[in-house]
Amino acid sequence: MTEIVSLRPLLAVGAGLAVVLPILLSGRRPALREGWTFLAGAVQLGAALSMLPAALAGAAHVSPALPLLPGMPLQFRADPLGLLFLTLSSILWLATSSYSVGYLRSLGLKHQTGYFAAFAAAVAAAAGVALAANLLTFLIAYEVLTLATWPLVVHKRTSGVLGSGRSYLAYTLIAGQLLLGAVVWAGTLAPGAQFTPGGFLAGAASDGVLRVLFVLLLVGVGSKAAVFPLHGWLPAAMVAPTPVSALLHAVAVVKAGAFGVLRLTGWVFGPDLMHDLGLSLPLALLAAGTILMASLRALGEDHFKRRLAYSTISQLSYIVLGGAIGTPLALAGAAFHIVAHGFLKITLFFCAGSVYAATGREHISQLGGLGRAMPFTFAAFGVGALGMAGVPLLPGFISKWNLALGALDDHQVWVVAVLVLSGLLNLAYYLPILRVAVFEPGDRRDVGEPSAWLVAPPVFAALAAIVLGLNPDAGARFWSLAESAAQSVAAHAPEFLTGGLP
Amino acid sequence: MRDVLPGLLVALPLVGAALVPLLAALFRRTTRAAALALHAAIFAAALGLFWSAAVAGPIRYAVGGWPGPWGIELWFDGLSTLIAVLVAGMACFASFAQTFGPDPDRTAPGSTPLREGLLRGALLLLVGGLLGIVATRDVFNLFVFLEISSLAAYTLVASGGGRSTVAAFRYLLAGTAAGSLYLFGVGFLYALTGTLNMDDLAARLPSVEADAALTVAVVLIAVGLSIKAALFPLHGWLPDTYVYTPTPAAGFIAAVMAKVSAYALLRLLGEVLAGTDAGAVVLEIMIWLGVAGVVAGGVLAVAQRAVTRMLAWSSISAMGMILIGVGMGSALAITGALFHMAAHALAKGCLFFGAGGIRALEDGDEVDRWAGLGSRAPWTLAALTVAGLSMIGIPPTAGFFSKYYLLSASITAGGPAGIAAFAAIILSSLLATVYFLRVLEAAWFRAPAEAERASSAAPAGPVLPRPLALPVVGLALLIVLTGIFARPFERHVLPDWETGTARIAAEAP
Amino acid sequence: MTTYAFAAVLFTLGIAGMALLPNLLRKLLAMNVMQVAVIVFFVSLAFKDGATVPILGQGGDPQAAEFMNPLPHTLMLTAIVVSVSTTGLALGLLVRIRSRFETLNERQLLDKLR
Amino acid sequence: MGAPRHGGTRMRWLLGAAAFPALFLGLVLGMAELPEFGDPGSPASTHVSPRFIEDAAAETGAANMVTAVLADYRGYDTLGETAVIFAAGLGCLVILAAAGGRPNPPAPGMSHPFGSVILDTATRILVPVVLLFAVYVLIHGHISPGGGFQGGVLFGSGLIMMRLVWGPAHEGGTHRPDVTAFGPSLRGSLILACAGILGYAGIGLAAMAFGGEFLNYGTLPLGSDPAHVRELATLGIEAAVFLTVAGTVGVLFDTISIGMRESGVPLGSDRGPRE
Repeated sequence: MTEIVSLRPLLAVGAGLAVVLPILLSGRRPALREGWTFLAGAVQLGAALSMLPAALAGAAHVSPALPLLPGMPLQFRADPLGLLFLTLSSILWLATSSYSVGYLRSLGLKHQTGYFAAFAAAVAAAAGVALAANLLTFLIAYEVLTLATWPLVVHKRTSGVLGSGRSYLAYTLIAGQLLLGAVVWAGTLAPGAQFTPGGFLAGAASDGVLRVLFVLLLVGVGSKAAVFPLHGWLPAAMVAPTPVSALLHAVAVVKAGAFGVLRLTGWVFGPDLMHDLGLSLPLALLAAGTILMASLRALGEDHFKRRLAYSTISQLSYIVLGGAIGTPLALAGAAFHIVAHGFLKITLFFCAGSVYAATGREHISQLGGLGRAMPFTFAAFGVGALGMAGVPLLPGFISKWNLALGALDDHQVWVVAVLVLSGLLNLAYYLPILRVAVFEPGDRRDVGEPSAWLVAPPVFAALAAIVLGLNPDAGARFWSLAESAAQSVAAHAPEFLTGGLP
Repeated sequence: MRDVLPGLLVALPLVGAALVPLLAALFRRTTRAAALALHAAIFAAALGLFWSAAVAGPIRYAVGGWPGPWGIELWFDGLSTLIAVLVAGMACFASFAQTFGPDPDRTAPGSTPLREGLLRGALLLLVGGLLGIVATRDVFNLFVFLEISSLAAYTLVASGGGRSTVAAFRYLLAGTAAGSLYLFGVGFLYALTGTLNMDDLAARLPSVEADAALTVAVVLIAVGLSIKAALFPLHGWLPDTYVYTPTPAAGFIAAVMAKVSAYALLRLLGEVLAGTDAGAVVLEIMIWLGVAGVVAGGVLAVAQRAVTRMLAWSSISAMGMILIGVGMGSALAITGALFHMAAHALAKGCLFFGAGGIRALEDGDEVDRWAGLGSRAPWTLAALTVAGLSMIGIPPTAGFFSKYYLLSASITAGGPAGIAAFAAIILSSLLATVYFLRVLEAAWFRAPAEAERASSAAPAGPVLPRPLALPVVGLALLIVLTGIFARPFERHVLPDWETGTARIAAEAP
Repeated sequence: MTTYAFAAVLFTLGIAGMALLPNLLRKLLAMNVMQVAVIVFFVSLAFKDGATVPILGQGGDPQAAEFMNPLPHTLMLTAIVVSVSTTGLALGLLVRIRSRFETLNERQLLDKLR
Repeated sequence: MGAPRHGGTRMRWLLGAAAFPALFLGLVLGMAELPEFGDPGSPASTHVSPRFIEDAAAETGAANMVTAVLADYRGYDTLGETAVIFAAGLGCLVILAAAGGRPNPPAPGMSHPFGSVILDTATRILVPVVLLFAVYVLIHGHISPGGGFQGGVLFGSGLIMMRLVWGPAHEGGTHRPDVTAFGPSLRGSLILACAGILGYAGIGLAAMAFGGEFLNYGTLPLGSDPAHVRELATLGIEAAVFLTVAGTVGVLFDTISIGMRESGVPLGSDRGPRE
């Protein structure tokens, strides 16, 4: 892969960081303050799109390396997978920001300045995770992401909320320290620890050492991805304001964890080494278990946002599953699922937030009648729900289809069964929400659509999802990115191209 | 410049230590400007030496014109000048903070120009003692300057009155025992080799055949300096001393004092005595004691309710980490140890200035007193947050990088000691997470209790007076800059160290 | 050897006293004993059979064997001064502690500090 | 204060019973391998020290080799040593005396009645002799045992003698007309001590100004014979040490006596002749 040294990756990562201070300083002028956010989002998106053609042509924009540690610089590289995540997060950041404006104002929440500043820092950190060229840079961005989201999670500042924040930090920071240890270890075994398609650790140490290292790294990134049994913090973190939950799930934290798992399996160890070490199957089983377990938990959950949270746990394990299988199609499906889940889940959260902002209701059983009072919101919700379940013509179908094909390439028939079963479970816990909202009677006096700030984002996200479902390569060319990321990994493992494994 | 700066670096603090009290006694006016100018000059000299040693190689300086081993030599390589810059730089902040009035213990005598001058003189003396230790190439001269720094430190500790005098006395007993043990060890070395010069010692020690005597010498020196460096389990003096010392001095003492002793340990055990069998064994033991200190310090820090006492225990943990690096002795480990000295000095200085000031102004030291400070003084608290994150080891603060080096060194070293060190460092980060985030959470996200708010004299506005706020914010900036831009510094510190040890290894038969 | 051992006895007694005696003033005195031990040790290193004090008489060409080793004496002059200074400061501290807490007994002191 | 350490007393004795014999044994075992006491062939006697014995007079002009090493070869140590003394004085001032910070009363001279006739007379006779002897010890340090430290301590003890008999110059920062004093006030003592350090370091810095290393007296423009120049400079730094030591002894005595008076702790057997 040819490398183009340029400042664009730095621009993409730095845009969010650069506006943190201006946001803090313009706290008394909300319009200016939000202006900074949109400016940074636009800059980030522009930088991401400007790097697209090169990435699809097999080249990559690389930032100048800042030497931090011997052989391990701070460096950003815009490879296809990173660009996929970066583009997604900047689009969704813009959507979330406009939604946040409406949400915070309509609920009159306090600490709005700190909220927007932390939001910008969190998205910048997510961009850093996306473009990290090596494990050290990844780790740095990862830790910054943890800390930047903490104020967002505990935004309400009550003691219960602070307790949830503590549990969030306990999971993510402890995992971060394990990740630190693992990164040091990997850096000692393979100097530089630079993400390489197909992995860089093969032959660097004995099998036993590599297995231990894999477990450490997996715990490090998996806790953010909420892989069972490290998922405990995610439902607890639902105490955050809804736009924050949307950010955590669709853009930044959980998604960064899932992205990290993909990086780990495809770019640190590589499918080859994973198979040789016998790690693929256990990881796939773990992911499948998480998918089913979380779906079952979602069925029994009446709290609207917590049901969405369990859904996220379940959906993100598709990505882990794809990384574990490691065939090109599975990887492409997993990478595309980052995008698909991003658009769909943010739609769902926006809808949940709009309901709360308009009515103050948080539980599914209270939704009766709202479907007719808030037609746009619930139409968008319907799109998201069906997409999650993998209904064709929506993006969730594309990722799951490719995952299934990839699994069959690897002769893992059981995966298809898991996918089908989970799709059914998805329908089982999403459709009742629609049923309650549309068909059950309820008190809908004085209830209507909230302000346009709150309606436009979910509708936009739902429309985008439909477009992506019809043409996954539309706009930001997400499918091409996912495919070329998967091909780059596969290019280093030739036997997978044919799909044949012993 | 290379002919003048070494002399100035050691002479200026002593001149200042006499000049500032003299001015105060003669004119009975504040001596702030004079003291600040002196500290700035010392810092400039240290920086100049650092730069000069980096560009043109280490400097050997024969005080009085008498070359070693007859006279006393000073030695400025990347290592010693780095520590000198650290000490002199922290002293600038401490001198600025000395303008801060209230002592933590209300029984302390009030401030007058004369008393202020005396305290500023004591700080200059402390700096002079520490710089003398850093610069010297003579084992007895090291003892003399160790005692200067100790006496000046006892003075600063006791200046809080009340409880601080008891803490100072206990510190004095421990410090004097440490000095005497060290001096006894020097006596053994002198009896065996007839020399006090470090280079000469390193050259003559390999031909010494008295193993038992040499072992006694190494152990005495190691134990003596380990007491000063607060190596577990010889740390008993540290918590009370750090807690009861008045804030400006505490920021300085907690930041650099134990570290200079760790530097002396590194010089003597890692370089001069490295060729002896006993030295190797002692270094190995030091790793294990460091591991124990890292864990014990962290656990006890979690158990504290008062913020400054928590910081004191976390210092014991940090010193354990530094001594792990000293004990391992590889290039990576030494880098980690040096880096951690710098990172921890900056962070601990920042935190003690901040926590001490808050303790004095809020009239209490418990974590609860910090509730709501974040909205009252966001900038100060942001700075303290950076320092806390550096203590935990969150990138991109300096503390992350030092931990990275030490972890890397542990992995490379391997063996039971390496694995134990690796695990202990990770564990200490987790413990630090627990005890620092507790404070940060209170400061940022908890509202003060209503009763507190009613009694609080200043509900809005800065929490810290400017003499403390400026060092706190300045140090926080330095923590981040050090983390990101330390590679160039490390690049010339290490080669000096490696050629130094290689030279000594080559001279051994 | 006997003189060396004498230093060892003094040093052990001194450091034991510092650790075990209950009264801070006694601890201080024990500390002095410990410091004297080191001084005794160094000065005994300077001794040379058949040599005299290291002060040059009238003229002549001094030979190393004729005079005691002056270096340890010099060092110990410094050590004595250090010891005196430390003791002076410690006494000052004790006066202060005594006036504030009205006791120098370590146990009672710790009780009051609690 | 932290956790109480009471329960540990017995434990401490037990630990001590094990640790201190071990320390003693270790020391003795190590000492057994040292060169024999008085061995003229020991490293200490043959390696570095011969130069101090054989060349000191020619190189530094001092017949007293201890003085040569102290003030010249290892003059930097001695500067540090002077700083240690100064630090003790500074410490006692901070801890005990600088509370009031009010100006000390001017010494009223010898116009008031003294403690008793015998004491008064003895002191009147002794003090001048002691002070004079102090100066002699200072100046003669080159060729006989003596020097700045010894002279300074003698001078300081002369001052203490006067304080003991004629009362302190200073009581808790307040002027008491019924108490008489002679000699420098506390502030004067401090100024003396500071001046000594400045003088010492000043000579060292002057050497640097003339192109030598710090404390390299040989470069001072005091004559053509380097040994003689060094001898003169050595006298200068001995005088500086003398000032610091005398001043600090005064500071230590005054501050500790102030502290004792304030605290009500008996100063010796009684509280002085005037009370």
